[in-house]
Formats: sequence, structure tokens, C-alpha cells
Amino acid sequence: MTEFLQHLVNGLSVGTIYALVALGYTMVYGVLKLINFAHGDVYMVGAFAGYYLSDLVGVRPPWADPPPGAGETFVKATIVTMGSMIICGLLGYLIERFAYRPLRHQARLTALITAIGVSFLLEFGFQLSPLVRSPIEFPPGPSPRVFPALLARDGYEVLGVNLSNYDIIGLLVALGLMLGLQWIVYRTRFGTAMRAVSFDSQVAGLMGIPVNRIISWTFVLGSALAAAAGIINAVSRPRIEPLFGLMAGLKAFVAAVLGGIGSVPGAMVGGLVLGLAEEYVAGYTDSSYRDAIAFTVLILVLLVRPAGLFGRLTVEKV
Amino acid sequence: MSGNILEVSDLRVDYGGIQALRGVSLAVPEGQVVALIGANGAGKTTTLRALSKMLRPTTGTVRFLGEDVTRLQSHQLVARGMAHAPEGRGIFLNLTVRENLELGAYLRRDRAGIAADADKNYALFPILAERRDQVSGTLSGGEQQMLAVARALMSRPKLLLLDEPSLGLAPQVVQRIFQVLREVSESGVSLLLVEQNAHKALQLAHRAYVLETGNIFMTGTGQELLASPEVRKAYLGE
Amino acid sequence: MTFLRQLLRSFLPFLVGLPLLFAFHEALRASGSQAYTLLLTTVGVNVILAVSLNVVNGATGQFSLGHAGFMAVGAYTSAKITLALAGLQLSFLPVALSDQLFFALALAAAMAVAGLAGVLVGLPSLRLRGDYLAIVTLGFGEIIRSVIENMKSLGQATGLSGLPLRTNLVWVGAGALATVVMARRLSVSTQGRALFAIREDEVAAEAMGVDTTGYKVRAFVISAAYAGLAGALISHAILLATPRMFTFVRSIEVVVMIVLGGLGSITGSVLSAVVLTLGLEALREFQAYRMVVYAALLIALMLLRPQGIFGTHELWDLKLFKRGGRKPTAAGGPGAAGGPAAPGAAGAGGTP
Amino acid sequence: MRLSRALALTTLTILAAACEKRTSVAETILIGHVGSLTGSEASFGTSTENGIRLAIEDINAKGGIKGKRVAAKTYDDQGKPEEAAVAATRLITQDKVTVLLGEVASSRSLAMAPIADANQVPQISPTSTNPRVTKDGDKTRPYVFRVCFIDAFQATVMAKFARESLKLERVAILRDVGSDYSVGLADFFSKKFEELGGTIVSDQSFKSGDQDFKAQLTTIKGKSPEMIYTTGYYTDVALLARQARELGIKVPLGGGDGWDSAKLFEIAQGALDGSYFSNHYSDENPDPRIQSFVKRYREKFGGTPDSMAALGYDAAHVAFDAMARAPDLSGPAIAAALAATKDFPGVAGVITIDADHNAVKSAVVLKIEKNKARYVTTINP
Repeated sequence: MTEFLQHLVNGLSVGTIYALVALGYTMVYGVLKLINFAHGDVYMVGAFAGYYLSDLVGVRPPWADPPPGAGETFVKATIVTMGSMIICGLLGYLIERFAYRPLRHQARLTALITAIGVSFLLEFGFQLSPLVRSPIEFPPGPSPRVFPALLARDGYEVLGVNLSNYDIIGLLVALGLMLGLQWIVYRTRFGTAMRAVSFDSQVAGLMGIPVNRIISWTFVLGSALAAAAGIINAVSRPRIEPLFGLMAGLKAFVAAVLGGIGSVPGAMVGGLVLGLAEEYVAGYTDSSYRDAIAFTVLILVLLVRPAGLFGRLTVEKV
Repeated sequence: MSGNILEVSDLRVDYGGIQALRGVSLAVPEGQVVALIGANGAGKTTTLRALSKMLRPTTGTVRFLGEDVTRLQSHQLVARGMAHAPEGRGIFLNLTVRENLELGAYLRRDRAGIAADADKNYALFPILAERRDQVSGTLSGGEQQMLAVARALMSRPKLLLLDEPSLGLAPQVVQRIFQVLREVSESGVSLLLVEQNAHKALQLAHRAYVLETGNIFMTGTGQELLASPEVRKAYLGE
Repeated sequence: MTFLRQLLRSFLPFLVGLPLLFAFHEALRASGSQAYTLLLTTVGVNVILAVSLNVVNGATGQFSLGHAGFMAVGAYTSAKITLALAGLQLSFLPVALSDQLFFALALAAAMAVAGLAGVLVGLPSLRLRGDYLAIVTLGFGEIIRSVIENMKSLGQATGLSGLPLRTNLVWVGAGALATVVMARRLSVSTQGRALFAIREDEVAAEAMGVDTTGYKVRAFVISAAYAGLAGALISHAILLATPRMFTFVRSIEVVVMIVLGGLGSITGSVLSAVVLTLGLEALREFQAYRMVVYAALLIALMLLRPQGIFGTHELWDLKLFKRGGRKPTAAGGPGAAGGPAAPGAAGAGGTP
Repeated sequence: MRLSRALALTTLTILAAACEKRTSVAETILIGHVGSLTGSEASFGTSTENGIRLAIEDINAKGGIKGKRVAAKTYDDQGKPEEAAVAATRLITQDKVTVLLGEVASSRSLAMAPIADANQVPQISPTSTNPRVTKDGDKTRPYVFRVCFIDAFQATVMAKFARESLKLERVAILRDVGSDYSVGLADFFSKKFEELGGTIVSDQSFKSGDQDFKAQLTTIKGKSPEMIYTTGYYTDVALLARQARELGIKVPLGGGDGWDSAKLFEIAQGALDGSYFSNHYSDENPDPRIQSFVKRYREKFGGTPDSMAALGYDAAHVAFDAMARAPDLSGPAIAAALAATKDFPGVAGVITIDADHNAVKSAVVLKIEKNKARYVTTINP
């Protein structure tokens, strides 16, 4: 039983990250119907931005002498997180503006290829050995970097189950962001405009909606979310490297599709379901089939519900 | 040339080598109803889409309220007072009736005015009031058409482009829509109307253009065209 | 008569091509320079991959991201067979010929088994569309690799090594030729027209009575079989089959090739497979910068020529480029813009 | 038609670039290196490359070999076997290298080996531990060598140490299913440990690059082993160790030379204290050769060399040594000299090449204390 509960905690912890990355995926997809292949890499950049910013604002680890006070830690953690979200928001804007917008009226596969190009550019660009040494070493190069301790870890043991403040904060932040997003999408003018653009961007233009600006902001928002996810993940799993966004991005995409791509609660549920499914499969059966199981679950769900758990199957426009 | 809210000269649109519009020039006088009639594929819808920038014209100039708006984008035209209720209604089927109407007023900031206009529209189309919180995908064709007209009015346009407002509707609904259009026109909004139902359109229109294979073939007042034997033969089924 | 003529037309490329390939192969061997053999082999294998993927992607508009999985199936199937038959020889044949005969058998088996895997992946395509299908194909590819990684009998992460050298340029060239001929026959046949109908508009195609589901599965099977052939050929060229060779990045590389070449264009696929493979080889000098340059080039190429090098055209319709003018540019938004390139213009069907 | 001409031109240009012949300067000996400079194993390939560059500096500072300077040409293979094969072919046939170094991973070395043999150019793999790398069926590949342990030896060292010195009964295994190195090591360890009377209580796996290992660790915890033998590379092991401690697992971890890197301690932050791993050398070793290597590496590239860097350095030096001893610089002559390598003092151990072209050298067992590796014992083959 303890083991079962421990797996539950672990699964939720991993699922939270998938969910956070999936939220951005699902938003961009909802508006543009574009698989933003580079989203996982924006997540990676988010973690690296946090890494560099921590360095610049002088984050000290809890075991430093003298140890940083709680207030100092909180302020710096906030600066780092916000800063990284802004940097990634900007990156998202640039990617959309220069790599996707010019191709908006082309076949969608074309944009997928530039998305792959952008993804490669970020991955391999970050793998180059440093060209700049000061004030930061950039690009970071292929070997992993250690993400600084933005937040001291507090471990708790409840009923023999180990969990930490990281897991709890992660889950709360993810839930908060999901609710916030849901509010934006369904309760604000911007959200209504987003949904309109998603349904038919040409007609949205006829309503006076500045379609390009809405799409840009969607990218900014989605990329900022990816940055938040990158930092939350890096705080509890402090190894960052240029390629770590690849698999996370893929899994998050699976989570988004599982939940019904375009649906905000779907992304959340999809992420958590995927995290839990992987966890229990890895824990109770042959763990090496973990990745295979994730995809098997996805395929089975899609065969029963072709639009995902929360998705609505829209009739294709004729 | 004052008095014209919209002036179009030499508008051309190419579809991959096929010329859909071959130099259309027309004008909409302020406060009047202008109808575009013609057979399928004559270029009526293309004209409207080119005017509201759903399509990018190859050449030609468009002046709206005296300003050259040829290079503007859709939403900028809406800001200047041009609304377009597109062909196939263009309702956001994933949004509720209320949200659709609110989007029509996307660029307006006066909450009270928007609410008042929405109420006015609900009064014009009581069925929409009943369904205001329904997802518009559940509306019938006629209801969607009403919503499309109502939504276009929400931006308080000076010029309203209407594409086939009566397409596929039951006769009473058509009657209702045209009645509303007459009221709208009388309230001072200029209308550019594309219609299959040439008879009804010409009755409403102050002026009309007949399009044929991307060219203006004939023009005149509504009454003149109604009387023209060529028009009667080709478009009024006589 | 028509049947015979068709048969002849199918075989004509081989009647011309095979002797040329043999001549080239022998010339290369005679010159003692084996320098480019492996490079040309990868070029040929990529041509097979790109053209076969185009059967699914280009022709039905569905995109598959699991091509590497089928390669893996083909590679391991053939490797198992050649390893098992390694010491054997048909007594009535010289060793070399007997080996090649066994290899032909292995290739056929590779195609068959990969084709079977194609059925598995093709079936979900009956229910799924677009991006959902793409992610499912990706998933199948990953599952296949994951299974291989866990099977002791397939050598797990190390894979199967010590395969006999069987692939030569004649095999590769013939394989590429066969793939092109297959794709060409498919695109001109009525079946091909049905596939194009699906790509243009699936709903309408169904309404017109096209059995879209049957064609889709068939497209998957054919495409998978040729991917299996490619996998078998490359593994008998580098004498190794490991899971590392069949990651989803490999699948993506093939998708890049066909989009760059122009969806639905066979010559486009061939050309871009050749250009990309040789281009990457030319960039090898740049070491770690190579992939950055590659990525930047990829983006630039797509922005400059979004419809791909050839669009939906073929080399043999090049003249049509002059007539085809600009396509309409919709000024509104993304959702509406659908299929690629000019509507109805020429296409690969061949009838303008 | 203009388009087609442009295309043809582009193709030709690229072909020309691809086929450009390089004339080797007679005064220079060119050695080739194939490594993963990009891709998921880029950090390993880069380390090896750094080690090789350092070795080349050494030899040129000493006046080169037979009066000739040494230069290296490196091609990236992105971690793909096919690419490694093509790169090796290009190095041999176009760049005319004298010796081929590489690759880190056995699967890539296996793709290069037949090419080295066919062209009679000696290949030295710095770190490929799979026994099959130097074998063609039952025969030893005449031109393929390595300077590292093979899986069996290193696994035996740890199995013996765990069973005999630590007196452990129950060990769990956690392997990286995507890495041939890890799988091979885990297999041999489990076989040997059971032979010695121990029990493998759980055999779990992960995949390099995974972010979370808690699922496997939770299950392992339930089996209450006395040690977790995890054969991954340092990048994964460090993260894995942290998560083990977070789950309240207190038993030591065990591993192989893939652990060796300063990054291990940087990421693990003490989580590995009390753990053991086998390695080629200890950077605590006061041997001036080792200390000078570590110091110079740090100055040139920043950071402490990992085992990949040390073995890359050794591979290059073993090659230089053989070239110096060989009567001429032909492939067969160098291969013969390589095969005769005896007691060569590398930084990662004293190397003797045996009949199977494997390096015979002693292994050390290190214990991690206060986030540092401490020398425990040396085990001779």
C-alpha cells in the first residue's frame, strides 16, 4: 500500500511537468492547428534562462555560508522565474513572427518542418561549446549543467510515503496555471478572440480581431508557461542539458493529444494520466517498457475516443 | 466625388493563373443599398472578400470614407467602420450566441452601448435572445444567418458587406432578413449586398451592378435593372 | 495487349537501369575506389525512404512519423535471416551467387514483415486523422524500438552485429528504382487518383464513393514494405542493426526530405533525399556547427520555397511551371488555408 | 527549365564539396577521430575529443613521430552508427588517415570496425567495452583495438568486491536500456554476482536522458537490497542518486567507469556518499603523469577530465607509441606494433594489449565520501 501511494506521489510529480508543458502545446495548437515542435526546446531554454539568471542575481544554495534567508530566496526565485518566462515569451514571439507567420497560408506540413528546423537550431545551437565566456558561458555546450537550488527542499514522510515541497508546489502551480488559463480562455475578451481565431481566423479578422497579434500573444503565453515548467522541473531535477526538452516535449504532446488537443483541462488531465500510467507501469511491470507503454496507452485511448479524453471531434470543413 | 462611402477602381484578383476579377470598379453612395448580382462564379463573393481583405487583390485601389484602404488588413477596416457578414455565415460554431455578438463589437469599448446594441439585436431577432447562451453550433441555418447579420451590426458599421444573406433559408426567414436590412439601411448604414435572389435584392437596392466572369456587365438603379429584359432573362428566371 | 504494355512499361526502367547499375558497380570496383560506396548507399537508402514515405504522406495528406520503426523491422528481419544462413550455400551455385540469392530472400522477408507491421499502423488510420494519426505513427515507431531494445534475442541496445556484407550499389540502385516505379505506377493508376482525392478532400472523396479506408491501409502497407527494404539494405551495408539507427529523429529526417522535395512529388523526394544526404556530408567539415547550419538552411529553404523544391510537380511536368502563375494568397488567417499549391493544376496525375 | 538547371548546379556544387580531395602534407601524420559531438551523447564525444587534442599537443611538443608533426581530423557522427561508418570511410579513403580513433559507444565502433579491417587502417576505440567490438565471429579483428576494460572484467571486479569485501547478499540492478555499455555491464555483473552466491533481488531499467527514476527506485526500495548496482553514465546516475535519497533509500549505490566525472558530484551533491564504483584510475593518484594530465586538461578546457577524456588521451598515446615503434607508417606495421603494446603507462592505467586486442589493465575501486571519490583498492586482472 505504501508502495502504491509512493507511486501515486511520484506519478503526479512527473505528470505535473508533462501537464505544464502540454498546456502551452495545447494553446498553440488550439489557435494555429500547428504542432509547435519547438515547444519542448522552449521548455529547455526556459530552464537554461533560469540557470543563467540565477547566476546573475547571485542565488546562493541553502548550504552556503551564511545560508540565504527565506525572504532572499523567495525574491530571487521570483525574479528568476519571471525573468525566464519573459525571455521565453520573447523567444516564442520571435519564433512565431519569423519562422511560422510567413508560412501561415501554406500547407501545415511546411510549418511543421520549420518548427523542426527551429527545434534543431535550438538544440544543436545550445550544444555548441561556449562562444561567450562572460558574464555567462553561452552556449552552454553538450555536457549537463547543474541547476542552482532556487528553493530549499523540504522532504516529508507521511505514512511511509516520501514527498517534498517541490512536488506540492509543482502541482499547485500547475493547477493554478490551468485555472488561470481556463479563465483567460473562457472569461476574457482575449480568450474569446483566441477561440474565434482558432475556429476561423479569416472571419475573426472580419470582427476586427487583430489576428496576428492574438496569435503572437498565444505564443508568448504558451512559451512563458513552458519556461515556468522548465524551472519547476529543474528545481526538483537539477540536471539540465540542451537535449532534455526533446523527450519532455514529445511526452507533453502525447499528453495534450491524450487529453484532447486544444482543451486546457484536457492537457492537465492528459499530463497527469500519462505520468501516472508510466509510473505504475514502470513500478509494477517491466520498467524498460515505460516509453512503449506511454504510447500504447495513447493509441488505445485514441482508438476508443479519436479526439482524446476531453476533445470534441469537429466535423472537417468542406 | 464626395457622397460615396466606398469607391473601388480596377480591382483584380488572380487565383493561380485564373483571373477571378478582371478590373471591377464600383461605388457605394453614402446611406444607400448597392446590390451585386450575377451567376455563380461571376466574382461576387470574391469582390466582397477582396474588399474586406479576406483575399489580397492583385491590383486596384479601394477608397473607404475618402481614405485609401487598399493596404489595410481586415481588422483595420472594421475599425474604420466596414463590416462583412461573409458567405456561409461565418458563425463561430464553438462559441455561444452571446459570445458571437460580443465579438462583433470586439473593437468597441463602451460596455453600455454594446449591451444596448445587443438588446436591440435581440429585439430584432427574438429567437437569438432565447438562445443567447447556447453554443451557436446548435442553431438552425436561419438562426445562424440572423446571428451573422446581428453580429455584423454590433460593430456599428458605416458600411455593411453582406454575402448571400438569404441563401438556403425558408421564405419567411428571407422575408424577415430583408425587412431587417431595410430597417438597417433606413438607420443610415450603407449596404453592399451580394444576392442570388436577384429579385429581392433589386427591390431593396438603390443601385445595382451585374457581374459576369469577373467584369461589371451592367449597372443601373434597382428599378432600371428590374425592368431590363436582359436581367429579367438571365437572373430573374423569366 | 494493354496489360502487356503496362507490364513492359513497369519493367522498362529495370531493363535499362539494371545493366547501367551493374556497369557502374563494376567500374567503381575496377577503379579500386570504394570511397563513395557507403555514401552512395546511404543516398540510395534515403531515396527509398523518402519516396516510400511520400506514398503515405504525399498521396493521402496524412503524415506518418513512424517510418524508422518499419526500417527497424526490415533491418532486424533480414539480419536474422542472413545471420542464420551465413554458413550455408546452395551447392549448385557459386558462393557469391548463392549468398546473393539468400540476400534476396532476406530482402523479400524484410519487406513482407515490415508490410505486416504497416497493417498494424495502418488500421488506426481508419479512425484517426491528421495530427492524431501522426502522433500514433510516432508512437508505433517508438514501441517497435522499445520492444527491440528489450529483446535479448535481438541483442538489446547493442543490436545484431557481424552481418555479412551483402548490400552493393546494384541492390541499392535497384531498390530505389523499384520504389520510384512503384510510386509512379501508384500515382497514375486509378488507385493513385483515389489517394489524391483523399489528400484534397477526404469527405468529398468518401462522398464520391472512394473507399478511403482501404486505400489508406494499402498505402501504409506499401510504404512500410519499402521502408523495411531500406532498413535491410542499410544494415547489410554497415553490417549492423541497432536500435540507435531507428530513432524517431530518423523518421523526422525522412519527413523533412519529402516536404522539402514537395509533397506528392516523386522526383522532388528523390532530389531532396540526394541533396540533403550529400549536403550533410559536405557540411561534415563543420563538425558541431554542421547541424546548426543544417537547421538554419532548413528554415530558410522552407521560407523561400514553402511548397518544396518541386511542389506537387514532377520533373516531367517542368514545362508546366511556366504556365502556372501565382496562387491566390489569402490574407486572413491560418485555419482556412488547407492544401498545398495550385488547385487542380497539373498535379502528378499527369493530365492537365 | 531554369529551375532544373539551378537544381542541377546546386547538386553538383554539393557533390563537388563532398568529394573534394585533400592532399595530405607529407610532413604531417593525420589521425582520424569519429565521435558524437552532437546528439544525446555529445558530452562523451566532446570529452574524448578533448583528450585526443591534449595528446596531440603532447606529442608535437616532443617533436612529433619520426620527425613528423601529428594532426587530427574529427568528424561528428551525431551518435548514429550509419554516420560513424560513413565518417570512418571518409577519414580513411579521402583524408587518408594513418590511424582511426573512436568511438565511445560499442554500437558505433562496431559499425566502424569492418571498414578499418577492410582498409587495413588500425582503429583504436577509447571506451567501447562490448567484447564483440574486436571480434569478427570467433576471430580477432586484425586492425581493431581498445584501451579500456571489457564489460566482463569490470563487472567481475565489482561483483567480487561487493560479494567478498562488502559481504553483500542482496543487490538490485538498475540499467540504462538504451546503452549497450550499461546493459553489457549489468548482464555480466548479475551473472558473476549470482555465481558468487549472491542474489539479484530486482532488475530494473531506465533510459538515458530520463528525468525521473522514482518509479524504479520505489519498486527497488520495496525489495530492500543492500546495494543498487546502476551501470549508467554519470549524467543519469547523479540524478538517480538524489532521487534515491529523496525516497529514503540509504543503501550504497555501485557502478562502473561511466560514473567518472566531476559532474557526478556537482549534480549529486552528496547523495552518492557511501557508494562504490570501479574505474581505471583515481585522480587522487599522486602519479605525476596523471596529475599533470588533470591539471593541463583543466587549464585548457575547464573542468576535470572524465574517464572518456582520459581514455581518449590514452588511445591517442597508445597509437603514437605504436607508430613510433613501427618500422614504417603502414597500417599493417602499426597494427603489429599495437598488438605488441606492453605495459604502456597511460593515465587510465598501465595498458597491455592481449591476443584479443583488448587492454589488460588493473582496475581500482573507489568509494565516495563527502562528495569525493576515495581510492579503496586495486584489482588486477
